[in-house]
Amino acid sequence: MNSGTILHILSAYLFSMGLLALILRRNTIVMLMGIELMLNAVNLSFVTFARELSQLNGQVQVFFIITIAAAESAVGLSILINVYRNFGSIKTDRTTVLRS
Amino acid sequence: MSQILSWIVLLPALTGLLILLLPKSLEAKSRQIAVIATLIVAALALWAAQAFDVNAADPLHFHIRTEWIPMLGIHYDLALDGMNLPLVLLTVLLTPLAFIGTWNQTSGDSTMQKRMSALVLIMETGALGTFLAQDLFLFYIFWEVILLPAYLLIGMYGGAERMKTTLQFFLYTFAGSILMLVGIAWLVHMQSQTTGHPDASFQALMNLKIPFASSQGPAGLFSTQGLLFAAFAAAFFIKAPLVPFHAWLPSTYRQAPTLVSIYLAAILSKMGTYGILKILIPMFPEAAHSFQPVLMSLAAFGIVYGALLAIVQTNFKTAVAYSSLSHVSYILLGLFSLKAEGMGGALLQMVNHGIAIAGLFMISGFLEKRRGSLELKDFGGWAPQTPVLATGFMVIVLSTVALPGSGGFVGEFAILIASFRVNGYITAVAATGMVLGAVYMLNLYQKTMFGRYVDDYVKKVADLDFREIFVLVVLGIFIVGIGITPQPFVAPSRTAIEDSAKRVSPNDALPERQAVPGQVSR
Amino acid sequence: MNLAVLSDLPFWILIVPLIGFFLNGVVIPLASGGITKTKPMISGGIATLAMAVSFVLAVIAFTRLGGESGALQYTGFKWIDFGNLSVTLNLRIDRLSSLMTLIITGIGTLIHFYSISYMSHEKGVARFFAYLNLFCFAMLLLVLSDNLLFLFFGWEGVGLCSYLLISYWYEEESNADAARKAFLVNRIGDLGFVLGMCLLYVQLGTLSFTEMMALISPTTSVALLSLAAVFMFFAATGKSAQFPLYVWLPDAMAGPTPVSALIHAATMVTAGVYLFARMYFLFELSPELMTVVAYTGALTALLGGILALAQTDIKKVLAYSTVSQLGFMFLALGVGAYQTAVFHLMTHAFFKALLFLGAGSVIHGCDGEQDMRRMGGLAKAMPVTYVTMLLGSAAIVGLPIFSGFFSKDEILYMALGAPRGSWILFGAGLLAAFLTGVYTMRMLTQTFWGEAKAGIHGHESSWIMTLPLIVLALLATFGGFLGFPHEMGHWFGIEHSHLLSAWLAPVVQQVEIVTGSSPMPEIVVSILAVSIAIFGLVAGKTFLKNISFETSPVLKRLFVGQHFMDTFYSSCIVAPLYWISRRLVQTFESNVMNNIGGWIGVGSNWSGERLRLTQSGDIQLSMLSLMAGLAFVVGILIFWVAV
Amino acid sequence: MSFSSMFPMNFIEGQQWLGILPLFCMTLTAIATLLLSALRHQGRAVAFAMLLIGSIAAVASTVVFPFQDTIVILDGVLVFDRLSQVFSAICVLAGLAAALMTLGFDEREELQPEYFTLIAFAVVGMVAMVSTRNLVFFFISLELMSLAVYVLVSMHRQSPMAAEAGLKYFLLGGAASAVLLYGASILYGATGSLDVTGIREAFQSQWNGHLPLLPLVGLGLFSVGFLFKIGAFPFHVWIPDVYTGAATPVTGFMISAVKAAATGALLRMCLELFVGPVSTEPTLVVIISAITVATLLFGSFVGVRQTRLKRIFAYSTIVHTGYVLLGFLALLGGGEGAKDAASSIVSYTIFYVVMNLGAFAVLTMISPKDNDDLTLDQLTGLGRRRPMLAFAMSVFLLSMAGIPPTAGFFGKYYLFSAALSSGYVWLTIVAALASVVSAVIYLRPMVYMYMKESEESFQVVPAIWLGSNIIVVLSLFLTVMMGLLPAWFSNLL
Repeated sequence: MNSGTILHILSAYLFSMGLLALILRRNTIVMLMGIELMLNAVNLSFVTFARELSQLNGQVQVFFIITIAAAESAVGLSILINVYRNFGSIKTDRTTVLRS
Repeated sequence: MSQILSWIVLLPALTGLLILLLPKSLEAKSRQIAVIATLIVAALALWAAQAFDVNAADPLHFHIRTEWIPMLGIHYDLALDGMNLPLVLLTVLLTPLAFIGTWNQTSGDSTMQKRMSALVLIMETGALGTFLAQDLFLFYIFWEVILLPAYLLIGMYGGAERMKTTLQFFLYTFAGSILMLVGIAWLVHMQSQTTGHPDASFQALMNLKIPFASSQGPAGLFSTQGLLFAAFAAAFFIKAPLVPFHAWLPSTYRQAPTLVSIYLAAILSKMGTYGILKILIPMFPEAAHSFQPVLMSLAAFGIVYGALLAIVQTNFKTAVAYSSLSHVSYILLGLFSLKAEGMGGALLQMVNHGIAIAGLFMISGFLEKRRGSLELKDFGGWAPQTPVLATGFMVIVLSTVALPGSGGFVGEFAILIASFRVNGYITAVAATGMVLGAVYMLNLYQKTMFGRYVDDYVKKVADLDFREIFVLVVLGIFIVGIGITPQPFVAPSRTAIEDSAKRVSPNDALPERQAVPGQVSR
Repeated sequence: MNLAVLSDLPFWILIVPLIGFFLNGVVIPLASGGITKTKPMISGGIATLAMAVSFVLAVIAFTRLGGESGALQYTGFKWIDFGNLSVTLNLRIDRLSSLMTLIITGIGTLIHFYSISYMSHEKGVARFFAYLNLFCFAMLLLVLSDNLLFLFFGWEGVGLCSYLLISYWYEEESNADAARKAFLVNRIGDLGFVLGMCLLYVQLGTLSFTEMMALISPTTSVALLSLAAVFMFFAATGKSAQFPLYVWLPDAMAGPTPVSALIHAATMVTAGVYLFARMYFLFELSPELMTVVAYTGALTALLGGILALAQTDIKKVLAYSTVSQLGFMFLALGVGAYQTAVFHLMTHAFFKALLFLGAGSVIHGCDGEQDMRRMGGLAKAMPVTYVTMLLGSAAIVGLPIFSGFFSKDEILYMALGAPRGSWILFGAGLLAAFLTGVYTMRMLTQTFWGEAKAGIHGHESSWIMTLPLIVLALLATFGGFLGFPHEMGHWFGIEHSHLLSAWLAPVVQQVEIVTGSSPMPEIVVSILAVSIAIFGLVAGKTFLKNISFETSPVLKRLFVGQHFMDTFYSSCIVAPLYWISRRLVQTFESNVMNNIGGWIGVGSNWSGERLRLTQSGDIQLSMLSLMAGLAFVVGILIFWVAV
Repeated sequence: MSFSSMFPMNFIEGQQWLGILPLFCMTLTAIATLLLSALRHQGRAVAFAMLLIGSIAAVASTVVFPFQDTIVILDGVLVFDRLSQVFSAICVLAGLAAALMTLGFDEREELQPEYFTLIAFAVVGMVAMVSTRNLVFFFISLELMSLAVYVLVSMHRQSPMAAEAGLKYFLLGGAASAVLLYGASILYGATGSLDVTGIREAFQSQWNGHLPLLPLVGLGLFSVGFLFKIGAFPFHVWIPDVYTGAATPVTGFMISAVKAAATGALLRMCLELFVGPVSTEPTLVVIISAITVATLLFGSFVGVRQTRLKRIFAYSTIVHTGYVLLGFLALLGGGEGAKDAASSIVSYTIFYVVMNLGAFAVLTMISPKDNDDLTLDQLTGLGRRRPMLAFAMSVFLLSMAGIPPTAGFFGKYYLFSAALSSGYVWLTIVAALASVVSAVIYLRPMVYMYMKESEESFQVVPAIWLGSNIIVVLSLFLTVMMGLLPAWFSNLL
């Protein structure tokens, strides 16, 4: 198994972990981290692919993605604050006003 | 006058929109405006009818054809032809009569009058457009125009169960028509594949060869033509309706206000039968041929079924609704015979049934207004008190039971003859409708008009007023007129229907007719 | 004589009563301000005048026909011409139609005239005369039409008028019921007519009598034409009250008596006989059918006679008597003696109209009483009525020289001597003749003779009513000489003594009885018939005079009010029909059809509800759904590539 | 050192400026509103005015300089053609309309003036989204749009519903974006290109159209991101809740502009990737067919049961997604139907945006203060009290149900027609039957407006806001005009 394959598997593993965090955890902060994890897994994937293809192109994309991820966390945290203000909690099992 | 058909079609709807915009102070006049508009339309249509030339080289009279959606080959395409002439006249004559005949029943709330008049006028546009359209897509548009006003009218001004009923009505008819829409899209696509440029006009589509698996039964149904047939049939059979598709009918006819019942039964159901005559049979001849036994059996079954159910109804309007089911099945039997005389008889029967059922629903309106109920147990012994009503009712009953000399007989006779040429057994079953029809109609008549009155209200019942008499007299004149001299009423449609029948049943003639020796002269 | 009227005689004969109908139905009510305010003298006068004019025209037509065997034609209009269906309205007076026209307009005029007085106490009498005129129009159309379709117009038209007139006093529920029954039973027959007509048209491509006649002889498919004949016979049993469809006729007596006289005795009920005479060429295709017809006729004659015995209502006696006499006619038709049937039709029209009008006069004189048990001794109070009724009775019983004698003897002779005849038919005919004697005598005895009962003091009717009685009595007495038997004619040295036969010969077939082929000569048949009729009279006078059928339950069940046929129909046809209909309403229609929408609704509600649970709003569940979708997409892709 | 050497902008030249104009206008607007909305007085009005001017300028630029051919900037990072122009215009106008219908509502509900800024930023993202071939740039613009919309949803600060909706949208949307991006990376790995054109060439040259697993999975993950944004089953889960929780005009913005942008981007991707010589993978067709059927049935059946108006529209939009997917299927079917399919999708999107904007303008006006989660009961008697408003609402509802002569009918007809041309007979029949069921969704509000007796009279006094009224009237006019003369609106491509 060459290093590329291992990295791909790692990237997929990280991605899945991020997804699982979203599914399994009710703490919104952890879920936010899950999303970040997924994005980082993608970063890893990009870098690995770029390396395999011997291109610079893919590696550069990571910078954009990191920026977006940062913006996303910022927005996400502000949303969390808003939720906390309204519900007094950031657990998703407490945010239930919309359920019909 | 080249745009006369546009005027005929659009004037009612435009008037309807105008009425909707009337200020509160003028609302009370809305019915007058509506009647005047419908009378103008009737006058225009009659003028067009008298200019109709049976022997003209171009069968399409007053043809208007303008591009509408060129991408899909859709045209604004109206023309008066032999097939739609009788139905157009039926519509334009019945609409003012329906207004006049139900005049007293819509009194009261002026907003209600306004809305009812406007929506009925829009329905008239829908009906006239459906009949006059020479473009399949345009046909569909007008077909759907009807749906919404009917839905609103029943829902707003119907009986106690109006909301459930109107939803059911809408869903049934919409389900049918949406399948037709798919069929139209498919048909137009096939047409454009074949010729390279799309054209949704009837003439273009008629020339299309649609593949059909010639074997009987399911294989035929799942071929292209079979599926298309089914798509169009869904719309027409539900609207007409043919028996297993009739579930919406009884409650709808019963719950709808009288004016709307008249419109639904007299005109809207004719849209379905007209569709069968104009589109379903000539466009899908092989499929029609292949399904003929099933369809004729269903129609015959419908005749008996509707009649049996009408016999035991305890409500006047429901009984009339089932009687309509039975009679529409006669029309369908004639259409499915695929013979010229059967289809011609069916066309004539559409007119007859329109007149008779309008009369019956008007009578039901008269009764309801005077008694406040339509349960048969509340009636009895009206004839001495209301001789004019009794007479008018009798004339309509006679047409309904297809007594010779009334319009009803002519159509039924032609239908039975044609049907007999296809299948004697089915015809024998269908003909029992003659007896059963008499049973329920005479029951209805007797339970309302004859016998002793149930309580003293009869003493206070007033006979028909001038408007009501006028309406019944006009209907009566048509009933008897068609019954005695039907030829002028069927002559315009003869060529069109015979051509159409040739598409389905080529080489169709009674062989023995050649053997008849020369007409015995005086 | 170049009047337009005379050149289009058939048309005018037909149309004058229609004008009368229009005047009475529309103009007069409008002019007098409501139908209830119409006067009997005016309405009746107009109606009678219309009939009289029609009668005069009919006589002219009759004279025009004269010696030649041709026909007066009136070419009407193309009724319908569509596809393969083409029918023209033509009228045609040939010798048969001419005879029928004379009967209808002649007797019609008398009865209209009679009604002026009979109905004088009614309110809104214009309605009555309008219906009566309309009836005559329809009946004339029936006999004048040169094709089957317009015959059917008349056929149904008379049915309608019968309905309207039976229910004339519609305030009584029972009258309305009787009218409806009449109409519906006739409709059942008409079903046969329509199917027969369809079959004929599909087979022959025409409905004109002359064309059909020309086509039928060389035709190939006899089986289907015979089937058409069966349908036609079925139609005739309805209209002419034959077994098993006779049940409506007794109930039809609910109408005013002149109606019974005109419609339910003289004219409408004989339409079936006319149909047979008109279309003998069709019926003769199927000898088996004709045998059935003959036996049906015999059975009906017997049944009518038996049931007439037990009636207490004077009109019902006459009604069953009519059933019985119509049975005679069908017996004649069945054996192929079409002319004889028409002959009896004519004499029956005379004497039965007379008897009904006489009965009407009695009822009128007794202020509406119809129950014979409450009458008696009316002979003195109503001398003219009495005498004319006596003459009518003599005719119906068949005493020599009276009209019934000639026609009934001829039927009996034919029943025995014709190729399709048999001893059974002959015996049944004799028995029916005997019964005729019995019930006639019972009726006379109970009504006119004996002691006057309390409360009923008859009074003689006005001349308006008695004049028609007298005229009809003359006809009933001497009308039979039109059919003076050949055999007896020879004794007097008259060549064509049977004038009617000679008249009808060109248009109506008659079975020939080869001399010597009959088991007994006509004179013996006559003597036998007369003696058995007299025996019947005696029996009626002595034994049956005061037997009350009401007291014995068995007799009552058997005789009174035809219970068994009515019960049969109501329990075997009407009840199941209603049962099926109710079941359909309760089960299929309400549970299935009305609920299709409901089921769809319930289904969509159910599934909507279940699906909505997946939509709980929980973020984790939503994520799961997202991942499930992802897994689905990737899974399918992997599966697809792997497989 | 000159300006041009400091900022080497010569990679954009000549006509390319024209192409970038709408994007440019909207970006400027976004920044300007951001700055100006901070003004203490009249911040809202000024921000709106800026947005109005910027939007009009952006739309005007597309109308004044219509493109016949494609303008490519930076190797396809930005692509301007007729398609991007049409969708840019739709998105800009929908954003403007959402802003217009907020006038009045925002004062009553005390929305921040940044509202307009966020709309402007979202629109920038949309315009970029429909004008790119580059996968990562697509992701960036998608996020630009999404982030703005997340905030818009949560913006109704006093409302817990809005907060919850924002959270939900954010979490689910973030996950979906990540999946999409992962798909992009796999595609990149498989083909060595981030540009759709390059990917397509790789598909052709390397595998001759028959793709192995890796690019297929990449495509699959990428489409999942799209399917999430347009709300196809089972990726629709966010729609009902988010649409309910957001303030009514925001829902109107999402249902029209966001949906249109996602549709436009998807249309571009499909056209660039598949149409032409590259035959579509049958696997994808199967998957999308299944998703289409599921979406149609789910949306219709569950929608029928709803009693809250915004949820009703949420399920309605799911059904409409099903129809659009039908159009995409026709597109993927290739052949001669593809061209028609593309134009039918465009027409449908336009019709759909117009009628939804109209409906939400009405909803905005009748929404009660502080709780704009209207129930059906509250509609009772509207037909009598506000006949014109009820009439307009009815027209929009009927248009969504696809009853002629309204825009929605033609939209549906075009899609059916396209699907039939590509041979999807049975799918079309399913779609037709689903539209019967979904008709109930639209008829129920009418039942309440016109047919129910109002025992307790209609509680909410409809506000009369100029902006919303303008939108209602315009939408009404357009809905009917599109129904009567659809040809005018369907030849934009």
